[in-house]
Amino acid sequence: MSPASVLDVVLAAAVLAVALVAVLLPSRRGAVSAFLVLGVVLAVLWARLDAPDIALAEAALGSGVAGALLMDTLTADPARPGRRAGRTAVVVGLLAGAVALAALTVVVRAVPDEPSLLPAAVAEEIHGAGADHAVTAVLLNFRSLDTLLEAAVLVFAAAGAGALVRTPVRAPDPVPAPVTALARVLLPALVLLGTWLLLAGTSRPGGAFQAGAMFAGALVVAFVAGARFAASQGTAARAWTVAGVLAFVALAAGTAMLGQGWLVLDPRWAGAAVLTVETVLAVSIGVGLAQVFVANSEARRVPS
Amino acid sequence: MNPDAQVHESVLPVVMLLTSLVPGLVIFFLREDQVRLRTTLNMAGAVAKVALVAVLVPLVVAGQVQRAAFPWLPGVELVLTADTFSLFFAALSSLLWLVTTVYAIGYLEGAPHRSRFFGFFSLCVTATVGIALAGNLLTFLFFYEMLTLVTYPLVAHRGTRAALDGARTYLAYTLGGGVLVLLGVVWLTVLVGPVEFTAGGAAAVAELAAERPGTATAIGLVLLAGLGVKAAIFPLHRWLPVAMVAPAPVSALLHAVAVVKAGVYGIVRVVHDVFGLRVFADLGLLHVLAVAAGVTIVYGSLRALTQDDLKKRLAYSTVSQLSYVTLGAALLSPVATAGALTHIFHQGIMKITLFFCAGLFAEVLGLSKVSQLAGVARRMPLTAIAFTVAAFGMIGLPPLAGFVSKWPLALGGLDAGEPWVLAVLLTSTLLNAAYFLPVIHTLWVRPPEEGARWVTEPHRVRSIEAPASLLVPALITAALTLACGVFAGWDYSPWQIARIIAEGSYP
Amino acid sequence: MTAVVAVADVLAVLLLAAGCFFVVAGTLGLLRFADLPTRLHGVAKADNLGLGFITAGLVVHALAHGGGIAGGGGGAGGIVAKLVLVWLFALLGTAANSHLLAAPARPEPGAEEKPEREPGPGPGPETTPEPEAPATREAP
Amino acid sequence: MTRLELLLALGCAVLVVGLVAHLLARDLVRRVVALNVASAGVMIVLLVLATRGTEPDPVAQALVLTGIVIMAAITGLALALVRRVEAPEDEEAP
Amino acid sequence: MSALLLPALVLGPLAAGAVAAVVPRERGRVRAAVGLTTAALTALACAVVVGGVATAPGHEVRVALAGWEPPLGIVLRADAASAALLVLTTLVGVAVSVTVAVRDDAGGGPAFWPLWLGLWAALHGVYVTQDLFNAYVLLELVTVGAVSLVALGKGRSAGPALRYLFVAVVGSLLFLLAIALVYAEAGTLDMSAAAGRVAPGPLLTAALALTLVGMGAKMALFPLHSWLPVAHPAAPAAVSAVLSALVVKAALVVLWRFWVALAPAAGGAAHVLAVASGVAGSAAVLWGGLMALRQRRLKRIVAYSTVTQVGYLALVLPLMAPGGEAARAAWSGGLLLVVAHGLAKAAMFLAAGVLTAAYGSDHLEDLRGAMRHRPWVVAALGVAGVSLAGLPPTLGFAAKWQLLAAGVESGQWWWVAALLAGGLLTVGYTAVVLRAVSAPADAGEQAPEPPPAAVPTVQAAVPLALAVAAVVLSVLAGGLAGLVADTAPRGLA
Repeated sequence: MSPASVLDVVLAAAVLAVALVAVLLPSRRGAVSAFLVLGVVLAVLWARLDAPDIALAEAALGSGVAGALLMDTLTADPARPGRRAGRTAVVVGLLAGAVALAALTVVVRAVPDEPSLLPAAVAEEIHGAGADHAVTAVLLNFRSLDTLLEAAVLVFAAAGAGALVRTPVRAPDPVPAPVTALARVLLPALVLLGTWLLLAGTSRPGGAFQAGAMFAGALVVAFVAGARFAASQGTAARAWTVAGVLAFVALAAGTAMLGQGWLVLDPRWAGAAVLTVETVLAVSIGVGLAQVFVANSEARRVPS
Repeated sequence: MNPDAQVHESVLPVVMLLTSLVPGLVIFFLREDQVRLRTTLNMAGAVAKVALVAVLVPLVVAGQVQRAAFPWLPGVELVLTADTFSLFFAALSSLLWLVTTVYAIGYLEGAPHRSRFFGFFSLCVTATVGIALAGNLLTFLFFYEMLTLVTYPLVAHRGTRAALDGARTYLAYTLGGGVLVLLGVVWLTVLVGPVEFTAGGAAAVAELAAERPGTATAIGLVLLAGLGVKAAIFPLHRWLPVAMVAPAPVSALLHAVAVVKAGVYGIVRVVHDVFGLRVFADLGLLHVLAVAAGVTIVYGSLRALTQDDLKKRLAYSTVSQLSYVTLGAALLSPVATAGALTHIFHQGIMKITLFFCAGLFAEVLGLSKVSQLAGVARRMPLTAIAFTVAAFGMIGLPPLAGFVSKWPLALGGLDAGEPWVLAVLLTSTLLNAAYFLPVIHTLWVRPPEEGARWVTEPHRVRSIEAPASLLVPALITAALTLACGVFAGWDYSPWQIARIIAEGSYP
Repeated sequence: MTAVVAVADVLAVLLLAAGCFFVVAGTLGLLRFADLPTRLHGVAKADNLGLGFITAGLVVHALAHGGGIAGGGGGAGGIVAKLVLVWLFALLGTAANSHLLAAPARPEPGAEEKPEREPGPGPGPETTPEPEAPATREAP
Repeated sequence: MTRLELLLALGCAVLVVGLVAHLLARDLVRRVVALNVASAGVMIVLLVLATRGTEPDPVAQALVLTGIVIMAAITGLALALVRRVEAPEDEEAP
Repeated sequence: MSALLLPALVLGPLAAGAVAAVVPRERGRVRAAVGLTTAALTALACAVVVGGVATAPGHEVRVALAGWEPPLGIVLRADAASAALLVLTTLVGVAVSVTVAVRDDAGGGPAFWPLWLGLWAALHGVYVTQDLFNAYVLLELVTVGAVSLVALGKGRSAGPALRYLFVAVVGSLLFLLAIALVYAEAGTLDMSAAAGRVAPGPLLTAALALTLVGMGAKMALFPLHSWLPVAHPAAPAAVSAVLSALVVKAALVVLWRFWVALAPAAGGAAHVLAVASGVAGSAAVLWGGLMALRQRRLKRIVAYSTVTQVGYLALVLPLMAPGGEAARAAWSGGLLLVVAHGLAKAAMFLAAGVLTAAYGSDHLEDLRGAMRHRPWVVAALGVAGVSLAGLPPTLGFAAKWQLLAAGVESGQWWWVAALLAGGLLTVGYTAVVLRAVSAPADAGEQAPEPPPAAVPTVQAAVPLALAVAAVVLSVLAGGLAGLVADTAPRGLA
């Protein structure tokens, strides 16, 4: 296996350094800011590891949406000063951490260097799988149950966060001028980019999740810019949130009743099925993540 | 238990259980005011069970054993067999349950929570009969632990702080015992597979005792300790006096028949039908058991001397009398074994009479202390007579039942070459006399104290001294005590059946 | 032909170096300047310029080698277009953010001039998220 | 020290740093950030495993993609809970 | 037929949960209707699948999703163990659904239904999945559902919910790392396929250790249990029943499946870890029992009882180690205990919910008159306590018998002692509850008990139904144990 090149060492050091900064900064704001930087550095690392899909997802979801959620919490900084962990606890924690790390590094050195069975299996079966890009094929055909359940996790997280909201949601009224200006430019661009990512997914890095994150970003910008439709938690919003999961289950049930079995995509119409499900999934993920953002932002609003 | 019995697969043993289980479950759902329905259900169940026993006794004596088996877990099954010994104990239980039901209905007239009481009362008898009919160790354990659970609410029935404390001690002791029995049974079943009760001891267990005496001894000790709690062997007996907080019918049935006899019955089953007398003796456990029983006999009688509360005195008397059976079972002589088995029956009848009388004194005149009983015979002659008959029986005076079971024990002791048994029996008889005769003397001879409340109070002169439903059961059991003594020769008498069973243990 | 590529490479490296220099300068400005508007000014202007140089360097590199690590369709033209788009969006983002951060600090246009401020310009109202990065900023 | 070992060690390091910080931190938002850092660590390990062959392993990449989406959803739920915990007491239940 | 229905067990309730989420919150009745119909249909589907498992030749129903066999695709396989868990989940699930349908605030408001149906679907998935990463995703769905349900509780339930979320996610991350290590060595994610491709070594040992710690955290195994006595009582009544009876079992099932598939190939290391699990289990039994004895609040007693029972379930790992007859007994005993504990614990928490609703608080002092006013609810508590203690005639006794037999067979006396001590402690705190609830008659000087608030009779009857089920099912114990016996795990090498 190729020895570690300079770029790898620098990148690894950068990731570790930013991670340490993110967890060691005492103030909440510092930690969140460092976390955003970590998101970007990780995206670079994923690109370096030949995983453009993951780099996109990391930038869009990991530091994008999660970053937006975290930044949103900063506006409600609690007055309570953070109590520091006890001296002994810190020492014990560090010791345990060191021991664990040492053990893990020893274990990890024993990882065999030849590839697993799966890349070959995927390459072999990909021709009729409804998507040329291997990752999308895995996500939406070979391991489609994982993707379905993952979308379900998002739906029920949104439902859970939504349940915590006590008072009806209102879009922020005093919207500063630059925000509306930015929104007017960003919204169409984000939607366009999202759609492109969605369609590119079948042949190149892209797909439902990255597109969903783009749509979520668009909705968040719309909400911040005061658009009423983005702030609604009504039936329509909830319907779109669950649309992805329902579409997937409908496909599964359909293939079970009519086709050869649960989620068995016949090569003839596999491509069409994958694309339609991906589209509904992307929009549903976008609305779902936006609902989580809206629920979060609303949860802090004290009814005046 | 007789070796040459043909085994019939039949549903009778299950019906025996259902006759008290079904009424019990139904009674739970009855409202308090449905007295008549509850009474009929109770009586129907009791009578049906006695009738079934009457049907089964001639069959079993003729050598036909009824058996019902249910698969439970792979390799282990619940077995109910109605052989002579199990029917012997089942007969005792169902007979005295019938009598006690009548007594309880009278005793609890107008008391709260009667549906709950009679529900658990029926479940308690179901468990007792289940223990009697158990065909293997697992089934025995099954009903042994169930008995603890259903008797706890009975002991705590009154709901007073004292009752709840007493019940808690009772639960702690009996569950402790239950855990030990569970350990013993699991250990044995794992080593030799499911153990059926077979006359003269199970072959597999004998084989185990030969190969691994250490383990066999350990299992034996664990089982004895577990069963010893319910058999009230010293030092595991402390729960018995404490459980006297229970209402009279509960004390009567539980501490004369159900709970305590379950322990002793278990010991006899383990010693005779699991290990077998020879094997148990070779392991040296027989001697340990005999000594423990001897100590308990004397200890029980001694403590009974100092108790002023009548029920406490009877409780310690039970502790002592129970160990007669254990002692008899632990002697290598058929006569002693027969005596022990008969004593199970006779002690049951006599002790239940005494508890009935104690309940009568408490219920009618509100007297619970021995010292308060001065001259009570004048007011309640019939109860006093019943008490006296039972007391003389307990002391072992001929021609009463007590003599019929104590005498063979003494002979057995000599026959087994254990002369100290005779000494123990003699001292115990003297002690019995020492704590019963003063009560009889107080009842009959001493004039009632002037200040006694029951004397000054104008009492309506009724035809009989106490409610019939309380008095009649006491008289019946007193009569039984006399009958078992006099008609010991009858071929269906407890003594005869006990002798048949005893022969089975000496192949 | 390789001569053109060599020259392009040298040019790309120069442009990238210049870009990095300006980014570092902007960050230094962020750390060194005292109050909010000046720090905002520093970081916005210099970083954008730096990013412009880096983008230019990459464009030259892409033109020279016909597709780089970004790969994907459209050959060199596609990449150049995407790189320029990246730069434009970065500019848009920085502009909007600078406005938002600076807005509360700017006195309302209509309000009259406040009386003489107390001696020594205190640091602007703390609205920016003061990163307690171990920056050694001595108090003004 | 091959590239595989270096990056796997990096993943484990980031995981341990994240977990220890998560367990020691008192401030709830910092704990959420630390949790995300720890999750990033595991994703590094998974993705480095994907680069072992000549072609990157699509299944491992799909796993990481799923992991990132799940972590985003959980961060959203966690922050909503943090809000409820830190909300002033006057917000009564629905 | 049952093969066709197996995925429906997971996707059906999931879709129903999604539909329920769309129904506006004001239309609570419609959500309840969706919930109840789903409960009914799920019960039917479970019956068919369990029937399928019982009759199928190898006692298993297997579906390869999307038509791809491992190592590429995901396989759902229902064997005897899944059948037992499906029976438990159906019984408790229907009971909880009925309880919340009858009384709204038992579930914490209309938001209960979508989250509960999603959780139910995830639980079914965890029982039948054969794929490691699929198990991770399902566990996350269980966590998200469970945490959101806890947060519905009245008063300060957000704090405990967050603490539960943190512990659960940390546990999941450790499990994900374990999956990565197994994938690194075996090259496949399917458990049974991976079993053949792993060899004793640091990777497999680390994977087993990480899974034990990770799942230990998620199922509140001692010393990682401190979140449970805080989270479960804070949840609404019906939710705490689901948490203690079912959600705790999800992590346990994954641990057992992981262990049964991969531990035999790990050699000595697996023995050491099994003993560690046994020690943690025994400590949990003693610690949980002692703490339960000292609590003055009913729900906290029941929560600590869960900590005890999880301790029991952790004992199954060392008991299975020697293999052969002991492993078979331990495996069937463990499964029976899972079902027995699930029924009894759900009965106890639902009963605690009824009493809390009637008397306004779950402090033992406030529940003095419960025996007189609510005899059937107290009866449910009593019977459930008996089943937890493993006394006849309940299913708990059958489970305890099998575990004891396994312990004695393999000569591991420490675990036998823990099992017996745990039984006594369980009876101990059940007696404490029963004594507190039946107010002693001579405590006349205290104020007469307040008349309890009205509680719908159906809600009061459900706990007793579950407790009686714990007794009746003991008849089926034999059938289940037999079914499980021939698919039992081979012991550790």
